[in-house]
Amino acid sequence: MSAHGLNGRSRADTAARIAADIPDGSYVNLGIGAPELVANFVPEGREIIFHSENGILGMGPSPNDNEIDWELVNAGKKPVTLVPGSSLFDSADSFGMIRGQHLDYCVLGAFQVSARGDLANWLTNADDAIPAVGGAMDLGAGARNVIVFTDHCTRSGAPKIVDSCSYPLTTVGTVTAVYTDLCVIDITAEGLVVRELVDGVSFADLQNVTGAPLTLPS
Amino acid sequence: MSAHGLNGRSRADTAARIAADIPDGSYVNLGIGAPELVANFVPEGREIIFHSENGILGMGPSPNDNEIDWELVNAGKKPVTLVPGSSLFDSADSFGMIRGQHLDYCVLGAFQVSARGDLANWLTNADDAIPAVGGAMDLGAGARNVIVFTDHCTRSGAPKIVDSCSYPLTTVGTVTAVYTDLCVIDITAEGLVVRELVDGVSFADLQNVTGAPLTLPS
Amino acid sequence: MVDKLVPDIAAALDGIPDGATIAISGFGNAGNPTDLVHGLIDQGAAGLTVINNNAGNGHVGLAALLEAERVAKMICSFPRSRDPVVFESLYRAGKIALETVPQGTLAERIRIAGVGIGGFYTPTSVGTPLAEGKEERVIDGRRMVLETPLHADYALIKAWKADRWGNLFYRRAARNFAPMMAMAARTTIVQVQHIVDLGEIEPENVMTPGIFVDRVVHIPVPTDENALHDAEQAARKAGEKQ
Amino acid sequence: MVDKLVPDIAAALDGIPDGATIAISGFGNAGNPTDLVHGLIDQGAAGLTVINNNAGNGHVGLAALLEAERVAKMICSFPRSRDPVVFESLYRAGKIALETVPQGTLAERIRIAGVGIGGFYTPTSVGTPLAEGKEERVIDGRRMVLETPLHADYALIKAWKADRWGNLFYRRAARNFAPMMAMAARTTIVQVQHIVDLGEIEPENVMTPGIFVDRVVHIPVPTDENALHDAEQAARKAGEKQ
Repeated sequence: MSAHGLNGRSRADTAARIAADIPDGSYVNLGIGAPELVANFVPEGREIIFHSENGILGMGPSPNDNEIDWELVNAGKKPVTLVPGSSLFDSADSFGMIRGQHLDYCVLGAFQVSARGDLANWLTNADDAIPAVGGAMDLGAGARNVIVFTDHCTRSGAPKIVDSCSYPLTTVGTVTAVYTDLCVIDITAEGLVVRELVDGVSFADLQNVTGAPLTLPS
Repeated sequence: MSAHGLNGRSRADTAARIAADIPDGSYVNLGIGAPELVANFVPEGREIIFHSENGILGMGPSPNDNEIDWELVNAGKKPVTLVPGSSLFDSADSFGMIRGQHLDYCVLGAFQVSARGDLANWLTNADDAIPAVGGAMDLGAGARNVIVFTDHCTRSGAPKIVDSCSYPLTTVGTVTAVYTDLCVIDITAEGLVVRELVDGVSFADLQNVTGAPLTLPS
Repeated sequence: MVDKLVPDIAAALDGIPDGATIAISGFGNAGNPTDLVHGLIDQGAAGLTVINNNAGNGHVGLAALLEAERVAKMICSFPRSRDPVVFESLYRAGKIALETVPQGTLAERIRIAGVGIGGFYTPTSVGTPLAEGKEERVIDGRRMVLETPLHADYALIKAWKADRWGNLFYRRAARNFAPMMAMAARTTIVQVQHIVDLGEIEPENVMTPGIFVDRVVHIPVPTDENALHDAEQAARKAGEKQ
Repeated sequence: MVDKLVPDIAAALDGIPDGATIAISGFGNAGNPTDLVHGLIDQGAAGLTVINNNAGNGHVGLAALLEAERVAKMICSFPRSRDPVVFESLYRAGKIALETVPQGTLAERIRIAGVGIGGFYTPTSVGTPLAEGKEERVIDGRRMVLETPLHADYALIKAWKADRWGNLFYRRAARNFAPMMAMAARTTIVQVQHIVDLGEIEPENVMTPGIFVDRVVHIPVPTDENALHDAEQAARKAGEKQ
């Protein structure tokens, strides 16, 4: 049980839920951290092609210890492998793929997401925070579908889905869906639409721990 | 003897004169037509790397008839060869080399060149002229040294080196030197400076067939 | 499973509507997807805007598409060739529009359409008729004009090797405009001489990653446009003599 | 004869003045020219502006250059790492300036410096603190900001193979920023694991054509920055225990 007091699913289950929604043949970038879990849950029979913004398409799982190649790392600088059919390219081409809207999905973490799809995930308001953005703004602005994978609330129980982000923005209005331990929410022109609730959580429960108005699909 | 009535050198000799001025190790693009002759006169011992704007660096001479490969052509769409050390790339990268001022020299033909280094070499003023520019504007704007290789006068004897071009411009103020059947002229901040005259042609002769004021080096 | 191979040219060109913008790669014979272009004549789409470095040669390939009056507008750097009769006569008859773009600007305009950039400033064409009407500014002391992206609905390109993911390898000077066109087009259609297994093109040597490719058709022996042109000219001359 | 090989690191780095802007390639260990960076500490230039995706890790490589207080300004996308202590303490002490640039914008700003483009419009960073002060316009319905070229006086890069003309081949994910940095720098300096004969890198597979390269130094066994970091950390811990 988390700070919100509700009985949510595990991160692994949320990752699996995201993976279930990504169609066969998609080109997908997974952000560093929890989003990387999604790769572990690609349903049988689907071919998903993973992109890493440092210049890899067709990224495979982590290598065995005796197969580590430090010239083959992912965006988190950890060693990875290649699958047959992979390609390698420079950073300008890699971000060309991103900015040019060729990626079907990116999955990113979030500090906050707003009701209109603004994302804040790179910088806190702490006085001594050092601005480090990496590829987050490019991914958030460029992928066709920007999925946020996050706990529904912060560790102290504050909502992460809010009317308006209080943290500095990463992108404006580009998030398409949010997958949390409690629900799946689509961000539409009409606002936040709850597509799914996890078992045992009611709409009222969810609204209670969410900082912006929710609706159910019409 | 040409329309200007003076005893100039042959195109081959002008090409050789240009080649003599291109230092060892230069990256050079030769325009279609007469400029291509320059490649035949690289002095012994110099390694000049020829660029073709359709995506070749390290272009070699024409192939023998039995070695023609129509996937390996130059900017004039004629079959060429590669020398050891050559590289191949796409048109964006190729024109990146040009626009980014990485080429040491380009050699272009001209309808007209002005005293301030404007070049007109792509379009006449004929009513039915079809505008076809190819890579001329990119080369003229991008190469570090833009050499014009031209007959000193038109077939009808009109000067091609003029105060101001009457034909539509290719580039503004970028020509660095002009090599003709009669002379070598540097285009400087002070105007047209005659670096060399061919044997038997006087400065007065040259001024007589030139449409802009000439000076001698100070 | 990702499988971009289609059985034949008709399947490769399926759905191209009238009025589409088609980017066609190639520079001379190198990288020229002549079989797809001929297929497009059979396919029937008309009122097309075509992006190519040139505007056809003789009466074959792109020139044949033009001659069939399927093209409303050409965007190219050099609408001239050894034998430019088809384009020139259409142009002089007012039957085709022309946008002339410097070759490097053409390549970069296509590239930025593919990489999501909205415009760029370039020194090329400054002070010339091709800069007329374009926004100009001085950057680091150099006059520059603003150029805009050149998107395409379809790209028709030719490659040497492809796998089922659509990864491409081009031979020799066949690359030219193809990588940018593959990025800039909503649907990229490739004719390829060799279909290879996944992984057979070394990852480092993939020139166009499959993400930019939609349909691949295997044409092991592509039409040689130069040879076809020569044969066509010989036949024409023989006809004149009779 | 074109021969870009130089005998050693000192020759490779000769002439780098105080105040120079240095682009350093690499992403994690991949393509990281650690030996050149260590050489730059020995070489002595100070007051540098460094362009790199990150801002150093631990006390080795770029972090060591920072720790030697040779760098006045970092331009990077992500000044954080497993062990960011050096950059963070300098930054918090006001001893180093920082320009944070989104990673794709960083790559493209370096690229356009190399290809003679004066600026480009991108949707990345619109509406965020990193767009503050930047010209904004709406292009095809999308908000975009203007980004400028990022030139360098020197680039330090690492490649797998090079020939005497400076043609380069990078292995696996080592390519990252290197091709753009090689284009954007006035002088490009490469440490390379294998020197090969002209023509040994297939012309199609050359990733950085030699025209962009000035000096090549053969470092057959490059410093492994991860291993060095781990060893350095172990030694530090052992020291603390004594």
